[in-house]
Amino acid sequence: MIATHYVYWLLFALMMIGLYVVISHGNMLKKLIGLSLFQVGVFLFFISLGKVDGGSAPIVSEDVETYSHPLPQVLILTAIVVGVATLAVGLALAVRIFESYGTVEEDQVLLRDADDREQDGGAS
Amino acid sequence: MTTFVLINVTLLAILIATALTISGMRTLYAATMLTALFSLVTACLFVLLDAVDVAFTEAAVGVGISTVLLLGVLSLTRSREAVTPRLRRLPGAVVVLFTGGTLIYASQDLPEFGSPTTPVQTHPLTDVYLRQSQEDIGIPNTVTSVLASYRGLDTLGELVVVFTAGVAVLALLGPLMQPAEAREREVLDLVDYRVLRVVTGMLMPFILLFALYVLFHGDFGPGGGFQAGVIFASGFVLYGLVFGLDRAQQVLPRRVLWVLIAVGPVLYAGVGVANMLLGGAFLDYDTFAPDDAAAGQHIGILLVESAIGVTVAAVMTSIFFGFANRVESSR
Amino acid sequence: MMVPPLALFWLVLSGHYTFLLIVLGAVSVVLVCWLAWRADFPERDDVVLPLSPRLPRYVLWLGKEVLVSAVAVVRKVWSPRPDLRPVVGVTPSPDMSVFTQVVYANSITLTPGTLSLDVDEDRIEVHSLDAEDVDVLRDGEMMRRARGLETRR
Amino acid sequence: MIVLEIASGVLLAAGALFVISGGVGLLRFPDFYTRTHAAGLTDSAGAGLILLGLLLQGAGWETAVRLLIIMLFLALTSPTSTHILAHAARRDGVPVWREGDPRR
Repeated sequence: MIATHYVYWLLFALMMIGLYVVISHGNMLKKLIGLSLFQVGVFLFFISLGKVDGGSAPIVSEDVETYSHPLPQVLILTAIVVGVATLAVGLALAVRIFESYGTVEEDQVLLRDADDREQDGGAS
Repeated sequence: MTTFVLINVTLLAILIATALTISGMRTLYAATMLTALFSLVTACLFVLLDAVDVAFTEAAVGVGISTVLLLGVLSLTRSREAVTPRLRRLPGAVVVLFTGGTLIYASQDLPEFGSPTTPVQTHPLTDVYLRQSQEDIGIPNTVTSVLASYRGLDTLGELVVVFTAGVAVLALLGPLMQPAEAREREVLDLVDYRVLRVVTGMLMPFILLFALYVLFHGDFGPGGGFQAGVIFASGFVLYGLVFGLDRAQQVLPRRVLWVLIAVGPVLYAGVGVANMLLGGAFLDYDTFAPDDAAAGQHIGILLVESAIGVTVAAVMTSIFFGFANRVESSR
Repeated sequence: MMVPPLALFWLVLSGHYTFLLIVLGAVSVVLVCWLAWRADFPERDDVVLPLSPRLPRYVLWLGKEVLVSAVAVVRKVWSPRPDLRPVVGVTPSPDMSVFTQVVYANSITLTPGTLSLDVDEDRIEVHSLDAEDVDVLRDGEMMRRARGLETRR
Repeated sequence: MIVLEIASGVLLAAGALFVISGGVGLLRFPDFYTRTHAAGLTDSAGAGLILLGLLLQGAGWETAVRLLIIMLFLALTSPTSTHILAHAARRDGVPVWREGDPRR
């Protein structure tokens, strides 16, 4: 079991570290960094499913017999670029949140929202 | 223990150690730099797992563009994280341990790592991609033929996602802001960064040409539109960082960039429509050269990869410009 | 001015000399040259790859220097009590073109044990692990050789 | 070809030694500037020798050309980045360590 599944387990550990950062850290930028750690774990997991022992990169040439599977690579290749584009959207949101709240800590943002709601309630 | 296992485990251990350090770090600048290191190690692992195209992309994206974006955002917001209260750590740990345990339990059903008899490898599609593609399309790099031809529709979808994300960032960060006129032009202290400027000036044409080389040689080796776009954009990011945003925007005005962002999806979908007009299915490149299917495929793949490259480069560059504008105007 | 090195770069990398790829290469080179022209580097006259006939000799000499000083630094790294007396000194670099000065400064940094901190009009500030290294620089052999690249261009 | 292989092996081993020394120096040296010198070992001598060693493995001219381009690229970029790093530290007023000072 260890000899055949160690890669998956290590990658699960990596994903879980990323997930932990996303769940328990309140800072939005840190959450985004954690999300990209999680993402990389998933990418590696996908790629590792296509790997064959003794295989080589799926670029066909005459003196190579076994190739790793190209499909996971195609999916992940596009996912990386999409990933950085969505990371940029997240970062842009964080910048806007900082501009209107003066903080990127989730707790303080929620606190300010609650304060505003109380004031609204008192006024009406 | 073979060398492969040894290298694999070592790299994974470095990754996990880096991830743990990042998660415990409160200074976000340092965390960002470690994230760049993390990406480099990931790229090495991709090479080890035979995914050279992916490694290429990860190195350019993870170390180049996302690091620059994160650093830019840190200079706009706060670079120190508040202490995570103990109360919040516990639920996170419980969820993570539970999820991780479930995954490890479920991994019993996964096939052995690297085994040639897994469902992934024995599926008939594998043979189509690796053997038959040589007759259908005739290009050695099967990643490119799957990306641009067999799963061309899928890639069109991904390109639209990149396009949408670029538009979303521009919408959030106010693309119509025109800082150049209002602000006094910075007097650049040329002597101060002489070495950096000369070396950048010398390298940038080669970086851009390398990106184009990667774009047009995706058929034969690792490369293609996504990689080329990202490398091209990082050339411009480098230029913008060293010579200032104003000059970078003079070279590539933002209006031109916006047009280029839209050119990619339009060209890509246009290729599909042209195929339909020629009597084939959407994105059926064979119709470009009815007598010689492989030649038609070559034309189609070239056009589609160029479309991808243009849009990815334009989106990445304008995202960088968007953030950099914010940084400059907040000073 | 920039076309020959760029074209050479493409041809050397490409390895596939079909008609289509040569045409694409030509288009790429033109596009890149146009962008570089638009970018208009301030030190444009100096920003040309130095295809001087003396370049190989300089590279070989620099490689030898790098190895010799690297061995000295490795000795410092592994010695139980490293003998470190770092100093900040100044070496003159008078009447140099910007490009030669950059080559000189980078050669200083590339040799382990010396590190250029600041490049001024006519002098370079150097941090060194050993005061002797700065004296060797002031003797000017490296400067002379870096200048040699310029005159024979 | 055995001579080439031995030469290549020697170069690779020497390069690896320089790289490791760079790492050890990074840990042992007392301040930012001296550590930069140690890191320079890895960048210049280490990387250069390893690339030369790979060049002698004789894997066809396409690979050789790429290795040469990598060497040129490294020779341009690594001193530049080192210089800019040290320059920034100098501007920020990071003090220079003198003999007898505590480690930083």
